[in-house]
Amino acid sequence: MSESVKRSGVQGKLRSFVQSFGLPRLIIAGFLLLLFIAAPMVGSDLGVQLTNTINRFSWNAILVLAMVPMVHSGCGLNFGLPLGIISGLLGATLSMEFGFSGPMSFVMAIVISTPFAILLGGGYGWLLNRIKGGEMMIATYVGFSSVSFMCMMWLLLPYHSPNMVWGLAGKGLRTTISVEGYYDKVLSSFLQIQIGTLVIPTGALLFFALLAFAMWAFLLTKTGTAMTAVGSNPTFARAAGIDIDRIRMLSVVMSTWLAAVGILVYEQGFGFVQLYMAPFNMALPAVSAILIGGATVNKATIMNVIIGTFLFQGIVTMTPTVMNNMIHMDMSEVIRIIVSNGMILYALTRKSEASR
Amino acid sequence: MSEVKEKKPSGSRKWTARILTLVVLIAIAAWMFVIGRGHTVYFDNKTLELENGESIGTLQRVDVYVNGNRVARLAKRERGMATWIGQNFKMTLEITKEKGDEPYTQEVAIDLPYSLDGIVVNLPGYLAGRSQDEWMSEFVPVASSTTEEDEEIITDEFGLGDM
Amino acid sequence: MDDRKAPLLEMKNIRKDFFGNQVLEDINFTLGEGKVLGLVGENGAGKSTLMKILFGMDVIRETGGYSGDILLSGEKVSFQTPFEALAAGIGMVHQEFSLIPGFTATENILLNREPKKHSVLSDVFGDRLDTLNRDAMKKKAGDAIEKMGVMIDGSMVISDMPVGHKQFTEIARELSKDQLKLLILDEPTAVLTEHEAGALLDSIRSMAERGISVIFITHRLQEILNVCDQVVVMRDGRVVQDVAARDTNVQEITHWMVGRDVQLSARTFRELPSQETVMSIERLWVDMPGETVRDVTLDVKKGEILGIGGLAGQGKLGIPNGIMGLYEAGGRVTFEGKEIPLNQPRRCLDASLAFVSEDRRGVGLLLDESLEWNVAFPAMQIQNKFLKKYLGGLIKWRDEKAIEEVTKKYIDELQIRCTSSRQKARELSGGNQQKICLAKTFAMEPRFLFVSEPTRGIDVGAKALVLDALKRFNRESGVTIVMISSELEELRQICDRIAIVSGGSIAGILPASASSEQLGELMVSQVK
Amino acid sequence: MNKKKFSLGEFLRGNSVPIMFILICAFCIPISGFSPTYLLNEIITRLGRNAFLILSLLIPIMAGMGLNFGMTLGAMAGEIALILVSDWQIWGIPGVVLAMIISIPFSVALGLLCGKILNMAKGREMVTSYIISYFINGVYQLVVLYMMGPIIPIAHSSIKLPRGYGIRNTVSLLNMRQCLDDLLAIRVSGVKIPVLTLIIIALMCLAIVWFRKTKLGQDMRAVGQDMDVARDAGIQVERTRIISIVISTVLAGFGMIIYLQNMGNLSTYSSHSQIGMFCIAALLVGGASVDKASIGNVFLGVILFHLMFIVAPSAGAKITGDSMIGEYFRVFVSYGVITVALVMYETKKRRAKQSLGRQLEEDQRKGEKA
Repeated sequence: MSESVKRSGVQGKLRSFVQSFGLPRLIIAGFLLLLFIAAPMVGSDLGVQLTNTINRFSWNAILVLAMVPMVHSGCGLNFGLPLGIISGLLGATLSMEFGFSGPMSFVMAIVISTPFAILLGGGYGWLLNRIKGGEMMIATYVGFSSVSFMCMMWLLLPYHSPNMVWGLAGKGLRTTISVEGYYDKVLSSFLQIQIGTLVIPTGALLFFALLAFAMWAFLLTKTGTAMTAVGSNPTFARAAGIDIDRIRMLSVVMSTWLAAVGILVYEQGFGFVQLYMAPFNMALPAVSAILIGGATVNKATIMNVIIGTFLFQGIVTMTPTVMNNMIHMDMSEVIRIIVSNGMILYALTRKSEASR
Repeated sequence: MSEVKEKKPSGSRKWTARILTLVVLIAIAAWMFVIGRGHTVYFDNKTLELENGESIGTLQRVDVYVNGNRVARLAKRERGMATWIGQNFKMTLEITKEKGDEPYTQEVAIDLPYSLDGIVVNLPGYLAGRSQDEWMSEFVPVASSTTEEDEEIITDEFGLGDM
Repeated sequence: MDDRKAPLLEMKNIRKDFFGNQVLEDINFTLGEGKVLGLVGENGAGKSTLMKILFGMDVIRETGGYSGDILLSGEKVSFQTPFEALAAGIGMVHQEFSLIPGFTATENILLNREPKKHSVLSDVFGDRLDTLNRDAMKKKAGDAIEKMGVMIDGSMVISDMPVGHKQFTEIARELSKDQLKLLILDEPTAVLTEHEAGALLDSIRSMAERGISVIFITHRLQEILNVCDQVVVMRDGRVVQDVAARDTNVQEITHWMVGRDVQLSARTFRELPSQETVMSIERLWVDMPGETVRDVTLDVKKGEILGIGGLAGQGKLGIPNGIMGLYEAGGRVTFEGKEIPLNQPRRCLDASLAFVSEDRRGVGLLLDESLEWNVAFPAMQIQNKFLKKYLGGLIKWRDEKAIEEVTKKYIDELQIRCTSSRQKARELSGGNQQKICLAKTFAMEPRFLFVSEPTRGIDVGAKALVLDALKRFNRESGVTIVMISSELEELRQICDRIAIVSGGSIAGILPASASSEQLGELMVSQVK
Repeated sequence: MNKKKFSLGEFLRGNSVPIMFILICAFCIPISGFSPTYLLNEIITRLGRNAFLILSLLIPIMAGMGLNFGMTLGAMAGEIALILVSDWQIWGIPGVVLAMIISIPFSVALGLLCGKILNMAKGREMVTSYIISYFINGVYQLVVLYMMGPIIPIAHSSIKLPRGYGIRNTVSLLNMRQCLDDLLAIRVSGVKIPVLTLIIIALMCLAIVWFRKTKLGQDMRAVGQDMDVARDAGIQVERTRIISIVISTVLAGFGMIIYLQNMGNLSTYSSHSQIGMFCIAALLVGGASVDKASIGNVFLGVILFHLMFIVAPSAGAKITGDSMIGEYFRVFVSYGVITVALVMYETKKRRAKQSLGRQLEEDQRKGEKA
């Protein structure tokens, strides 16, 4: 008898676990697990696969982390991420233009991108405060227009560094610029650990951990608490004397700055600065990653960021190789599109969120 | 007009109307299938070697007119091409048999087989009045290896070309 | 009149409870054809619930239905949806407008009942592809407007209309239904000017002459006497009087409306603790939709419990919401000698004012957060309580332990039923949510407290506890409390003085020992 | 209160986007150095090419569902139909008609799906329909890239990828190229006028005008303005909304076929990805807003937007000496105009709320004085 009670208890627990974790998330996690199991069987080295996944995790995690503040303050998912990315790109290119090199160029890139992030984030926040309720759609298009505006600027701004401009014309930035000699792998190679084929980019992971810890700590402070409350019930927050617009603005600036740092970390791992239309579609992967991690339109935690980035990047890196080896068909791109956008759709149509 | 009674179409009438519409749509689609089938017709002015060893010689010059436009001017051993929608292919030939002859015109109507995309017509054979399977053959395209440039993965880049 | 003919509407022993809370008991009345019945009663007397039952609204079915019989022309009916009620010839004009703003009056009058012309495509795609017959629409709407007897322009777009015309459009919509036999008007004159209201009363009479019966709900008692054949007075879910209109007068009706078997004997009245004015409100106006405050001047004495009562929509809720900065307001408010700037919630809270909102779920709580957060949040934000300081005050973290302690303390003190202090506020019952709202304000230790409708929608046990807690808070901590409530009885139970709001301003202030009749008269004195 | 009074400020504010575009065009045209005949020719070609697609956006706007970014679904349905038809080698006008008929079931299915999802996301239809278009794009790629060949028979290697399955990046529609445009086409002093296409567009406009007069059209307007009131009046709100999306998707499918027959080839994986954005931008340039759009907006929009599109690169090149500047400029303007329109819509909503408050306050003031 006691056994049956126990079993039903376990079952109930399982059900509540599935409910809290979310069915789509479970399917994705199961799929990834399957890929990991299948990888050695189809003859690809698990160590290399894991290294790839961890590497990509370290490049992308901060971009996903950038979603957190705006979700907390009730601004929804930050589809306007490209704006922050642009600040980061400005920081990167200016740091190179001013002739910094090595790790210093990375530090300077962050330093230079900060005022841009504050400025652009401030304007963006001001706009979002005027259009409460329609944030997500407008954020998307603010991102798009700013990217296309910067396309003109990359051509027109007076950059001169021969490493960056078109060789023939002597002006106008190239579409991709190598960061070799600047901050290539500056974080990834720091304290790097190698076990067989498995390589862990300790420095990059530590950097993410630092920012994630800072975010966690911030959410514990008085202002952080206020931010969560603004997202949870703006009227309540207002009745408790909180300046909602100020808090929202702060969250937007934070998100923008994190995106700027995020793209710099991405570049140090990836090895190239990508300009022009490249930032265009960087928001959607980050958005779907955090949703896969268990966040909703108005709730997100650091844990969501870590789980989501890992699952998402795991699928992105594993599917091409495993699928290719298994059925000789590279369906990874299509799977990525369907999974990531399906996840966003799922989050947008959840009843509980639709109430607000 | 002023005293329009509210007429509710009865269920059966509604369904007949719907089925009728569907049938009409399908009928149009089927009709389009028939009348819209496109063919590429190639015409050779080449010597036709028959199975029994016979051969029919080429013509000096043939001008081919389809829908009033000249689509080809064939000297010996040349091939021309025209596209045609439907199965009743019509063309006008302006033929010069031997060098120095006065050209004469001939209206030609050929029933194209529905299943073939490309059809080769040997003009000397046709004009000699041989049976259809002797002067008509299927055009088999040589596997084109020129367009290998695709197979890149699709992203959402901005179509900066003409829109 | 044929006596053997069954009356148009007969209600027999209607009873209804919401989760054990009896709101209607043994309602009986009849209404003849072509008669006008005036239905009066305080808010919460059960008028709207009764009409909802009659009209077959979803909320009744969802909460377990009702018992008793409704007879329409002698036949028993029980409507499952409003559409069934409409089909049976009952029309209702609700308090809120149900009109499409960009449509003309004609389009609204015939909304979803437009005369149509058949078109070929509708055979295929269904009759929704019939085209509208504009001429017939115009004629039909014109007929309805004529029937009503008040001229409105059928081609005018609703959003350009004055409020009164919108109301008339709604009535015309009901009149345009051929089967209409009974029309329910729920406070139709509340938004009308005097002139328009007069026109409406005339049109009610002319409808009655055409054989349409009308149930007319209003707080303006004189209107009832002018237009009705019969007056039904409700109180606490019962019909207390059912008389012919010509046999009564305003005073009598008021008496019936508010008069109760008062058990005030147990209550002892105290002297005002102090004559010192702690807050004075001068010429306050508040733009709160549905609760507009027009001109309120009021002094609050130190240490007292002041009750503010009045009928719904008269502006009593606007007073605290306006002062606390939740709705736009103007005027002058001074607290302890210092002027408090309006429209800035933070300044009020800094001045040690606090507010328990009537809108628990919307304003009062973070529904998706833990009880701990709910209790500690305002105190943390405004008074820097429950914070731990690190690095010499540079970083201030939430002190989770202190928060848990204070939450547990209030859970015990107010007997809040919950599984733990980390439970989400959404999962609690209404009464317990209300207690959390109180705990939240108590945690701020204010010197002055506004409490708005503290007992609305909660069960009797919780009600007593909440009132008790307020009283204790007042007595023990010396906090001045202003309590706004629609329930006079409750105000009389714990308040020292009661101010009655009517028509957006204070109609009068009486001691709590004043009789219900006195208060009731004030309530309807300036109803607009 | 008196709305009849004409005010210049009001007019300028209400039409700021078209006026801005007229100014841009007026500035760029002389610099670009194109001849009027060339411009006129281009404009008329693009009018015939795009107008039908843009018309498909009108009905969801009427039903209050905002700009239908999901029109891309219809475009994809049209493309699938075209791929099939070109594999079956049905050419010319019969091919176009057949493709239209074949696209209907695909469009209806996708429209139903889209409508259902949008009903689950009331209040954020636009961002949801935008994501749906991405999501279905993934499904489309799955079908076209992997299922066409092994599952859906494709006979001709000319449209198949060399690997044996999947469709090539471009499918030639040479055999139906401009077949609608050329039939009945007339030339007026060097300007080709595709009469048949224009007649089809005109018929579509008439159909929309007629549709507004139907019961369904009336219901859509009602639902668009106030869902609750419409529901209380007995209108099936959800169903009506789904129907509006289905109609829009089917029309977008037709529009895409008309568009592609003019282009003469189909970029299998990118033709549809931008089309929604361009159509929406054009409609907004014509002075439409998220909740209000007319047929006039469509035509004004096509003309102004494409005029800008034609002249911007050349004008940009002349000014800066770099041809890419103009390209990027027109991209920027397309996105910018959508951003501006969305922002104006949201602020207008907010202003409407506030002005209601102002009105009440005014009344009170009057009351206080009285």
